[in-house]
Amino acid sequence: MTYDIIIIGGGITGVSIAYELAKKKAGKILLLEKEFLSAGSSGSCAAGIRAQFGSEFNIGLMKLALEKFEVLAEELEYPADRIGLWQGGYLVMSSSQPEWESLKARVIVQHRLNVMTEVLTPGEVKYRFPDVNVDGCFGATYHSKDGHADPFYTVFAYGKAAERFGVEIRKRTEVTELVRDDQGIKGVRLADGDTIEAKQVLVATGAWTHHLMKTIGLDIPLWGERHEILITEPVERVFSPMVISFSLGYYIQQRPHGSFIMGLPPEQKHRWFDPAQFDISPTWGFLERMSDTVQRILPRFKGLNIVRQWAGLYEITPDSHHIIGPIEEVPGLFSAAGGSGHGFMYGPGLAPIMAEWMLGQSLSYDITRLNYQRFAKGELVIEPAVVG
Amino acid sequence: MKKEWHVYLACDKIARLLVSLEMNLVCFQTLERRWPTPLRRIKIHPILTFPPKPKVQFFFEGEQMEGAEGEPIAAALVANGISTFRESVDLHRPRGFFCAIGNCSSCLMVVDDVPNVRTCIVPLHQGMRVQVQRDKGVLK
Amino acid sequence: MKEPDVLVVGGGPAGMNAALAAAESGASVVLVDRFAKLGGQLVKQTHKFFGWADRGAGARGIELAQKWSHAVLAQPQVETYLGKEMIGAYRDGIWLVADQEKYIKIKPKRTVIATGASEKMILFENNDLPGVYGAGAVQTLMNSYGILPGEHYLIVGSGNVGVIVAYQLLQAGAVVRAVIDVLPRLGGAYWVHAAKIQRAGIPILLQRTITGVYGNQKVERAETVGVDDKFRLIPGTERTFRVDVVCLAVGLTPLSDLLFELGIQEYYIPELGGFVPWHDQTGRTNRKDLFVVGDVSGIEEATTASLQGRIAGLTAASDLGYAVDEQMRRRLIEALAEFRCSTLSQNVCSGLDRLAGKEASQ
Amino acid sequence: MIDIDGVPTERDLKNSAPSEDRIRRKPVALHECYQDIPCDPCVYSCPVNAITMKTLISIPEINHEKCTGCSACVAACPGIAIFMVEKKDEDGFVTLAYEFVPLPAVGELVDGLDRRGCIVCEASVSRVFSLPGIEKKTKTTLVRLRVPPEKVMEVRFFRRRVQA
Repeated sequence: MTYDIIIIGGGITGVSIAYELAKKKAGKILLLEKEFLSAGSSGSCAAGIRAQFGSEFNIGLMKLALEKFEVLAEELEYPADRIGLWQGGYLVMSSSQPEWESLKARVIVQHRLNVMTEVLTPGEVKYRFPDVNVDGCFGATYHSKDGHADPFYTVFAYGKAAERFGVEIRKRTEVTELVRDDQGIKGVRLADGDTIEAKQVLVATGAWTHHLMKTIGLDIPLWGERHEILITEPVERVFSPMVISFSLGYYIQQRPHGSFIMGLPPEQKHRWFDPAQFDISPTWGFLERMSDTVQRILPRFKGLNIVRQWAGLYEITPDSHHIIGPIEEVPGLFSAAGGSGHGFMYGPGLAPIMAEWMLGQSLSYDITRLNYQRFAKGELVIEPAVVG
Repeated sequence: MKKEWHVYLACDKIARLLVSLEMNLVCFQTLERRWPTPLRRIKIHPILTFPPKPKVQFFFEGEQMEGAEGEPIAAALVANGISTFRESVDLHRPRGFFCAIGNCSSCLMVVDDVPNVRTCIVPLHQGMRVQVQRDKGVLK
Repeated sequence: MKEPDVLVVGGGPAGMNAALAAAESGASVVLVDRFAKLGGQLVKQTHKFFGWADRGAGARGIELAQKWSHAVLAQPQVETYLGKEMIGAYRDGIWLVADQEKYIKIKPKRTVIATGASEKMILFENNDLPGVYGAGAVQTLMNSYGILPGEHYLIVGSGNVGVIVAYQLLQAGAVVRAVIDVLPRLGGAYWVHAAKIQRAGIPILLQRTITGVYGNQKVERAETVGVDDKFRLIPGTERTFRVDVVCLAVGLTPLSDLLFELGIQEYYIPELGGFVPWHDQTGRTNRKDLFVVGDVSGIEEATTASLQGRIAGLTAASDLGYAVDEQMRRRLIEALAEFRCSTLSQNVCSGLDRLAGKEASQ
Repeated sequence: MIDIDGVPTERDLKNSAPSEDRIRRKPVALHECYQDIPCDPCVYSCPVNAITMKTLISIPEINHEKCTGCSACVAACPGIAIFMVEKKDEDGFVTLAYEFVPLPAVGELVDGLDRRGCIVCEASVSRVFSLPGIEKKTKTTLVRLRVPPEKVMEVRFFRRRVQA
């Protein structure tokens, strides 16, 4: 059986692109997932959504994503309380004068693009968010439309909607290698040895992308890195923003469910290219560092009980941006991976554009600079506002 | 005396027979009442001894109650005949004592204004204010 | 950071004996239990134990708990952390114990997991209503705190736990309406235990299941119905019990959260209660420095748990180079095998055989 | 049926009951333990070695001729499955372990219960006692009931009539 398009990977990127393609009647589409939808990085992430980036390119793209999130439940015909979009804002804290200056500089860019971020002095932060400890804070920026959505249900909602539009989703089906010939991509080979042919193949496998591309001799500069998160018991909502610091790396937020979710970047950064190296077991060091951090930043919540901690993989690229679009060496092969910790928030924004790209239509937002070729040309896309 | 005994014996036999046929009978239940009426606190036990502990007063929903110092809060509530400890968050169904070992979160209550206290393992002390928890708990 | 030779998690019969055996061989031991008192579920066992007369059979569980906990507390080689919960096991060998506002870090050379089991739950209408209890909870209230949760009881499940709880309730002065079980014969209770409650007038109603409990804010009545050989409900056999407590004794499953965190190889063996860590006859898992003993290694009972504990404790000590009485260790292994020879242990044995076969196939 | 709900039937009892003649002569122990429980305290409790077991998991065998009726095994059995029976003139006696409180008074009239808890006769308490050593260790009290002689193989428990 031949498909028009095979999508590998059942995370936010894979399912959202599958949905957008099917909506555009792109033909017979098959989505392959080796475990279950959202089993990889999408299901492990903190699921924050923000437009407070530093580069025009990112701010514009995230504005699209935010707008998409706002109508997602309606569009996908999924219960809004499950997708759980919570726009409680992101409170970006500074911890040094230079950082504060650069945050303010970014706000100017954001305002130009109609992302109306507020600039708050420590006193204003204290007044607006009395629970936040502003010791050592030089000021903060706040954008009220940033927030959070449930990563599981968002992926499930896309999956359901995609199936309604005719996408075939096969779970527990592992792709072991890509199949190509001189003309271009031919299809994929599964763990059980079967080969499925397709005219186009999209690899949306996050940290596993490097490994899969390697099976046809491509060397994609994308690696996995362990990041850890913990979550507390739920309590009634008392705190709305995601408190975040780019320099110190922490992010802390109360989810709509009531639990607090928080994370810190790893102390030791590994570059894992091979899935055999992937280690997402949690560490006690994180628990200690995170408890210290939250007690310092939000002292009121120090009595909360921790329910669970876990780790997942960031999929990192040299410039912390997606590697997205056609792989020119292999006609018919596309990649959409490498969110570097932002895959979930970008997903709904990127998907329609990526679908246009795969179908040869004109792009409604120019994302061509995120193509794989940028590394060969040395045209990296630099973004200053990232965690970790 | 002798006659009464035979009537009684016959009654019991019929009742037992019917029970073994799995039929519910008032007669059977009257027989069972012959066991001692239990009190919530066990006074005498053939094997165990329960050394008396100092009594303490505490408040459940504002009502004064008595318990033993150091026993779990939930045990003291059960001894006072309280069965509802919290309401489930979504459907607001009553929840009570269930696992007794701090595993199941059925007994989370507000104790001295602190929500989500596992009352089945937290010891009771004099003057504690215990309240049914009806939400996820509010941090003070 | 604590760095003992052996860390024992759980202070029940298996854990206490593991700690004693290791300590008596010379190893330094840390024993952690989340309760303030040692003994685990033994403190609820007021019935006399079976076993060898020369190994303390005929003693009640509470007496064994006392004996062993005295020994553990008197043993200078054992440091006990009681009332402190083991909250995390990390793959780099660090264990975290929560102590009020801080964590205690423990980095042992060998670890013995004796966390026991948790109770299973079954589905029926309103099974979250106050008045539905796990059998263990009723035992805790009744035997540890001297409190009866109600007056009239229905017990679901005719395994040893169910019939023993029924007997204990009688001893405490409560009224037990019946013990029901969905199976066509006793659900694993020893005949003598079942005979004890029936001669006291508690019927054991077989092929009968609970369909729901009803009442205003708490259990006031329980509805049951007969089932046929294929577990289909038989209309017309409904029977109502006026009870205020429904006590569920429908089986136990190993409490293996910590093992799961460490990625220990587990297999689903229904005869042993569910997912069970793979282990050899000394309790060693696929992680060479980690042993499992007692119910967490497969649901059995206190006598085998205490033997398993002894064996693992000695093995852990001998791993670390302490002089261990090899003959005694062999005798303990033989005793364990002898105890399991009974047809009563058939299920457990076939489960253990399957578990042993699993590794071989790997 | 014993393998259904654990209550022995007459067929099971035949295997362990002493002869009528033996019961008439002097108190004698009988066990109602028909499962290969890994358990042997009864063997060690007997001062005259009348109870034997091949292995730990065998079913005990009581040599009724050797048995002196001392009732040590009744108190020792963890499963409360050993009883002492006796027939003397117009009276029958059953001695059993009783783990309930309050204890009955000597002379008290009680309901004699059979193996399923059905009342089979009126009984009276003839003795309430415990064996030194065993009592201290296990808190087991023995109660000797006077029952109609034809009921000694039926009565296995009793229920007090008067409640405080």
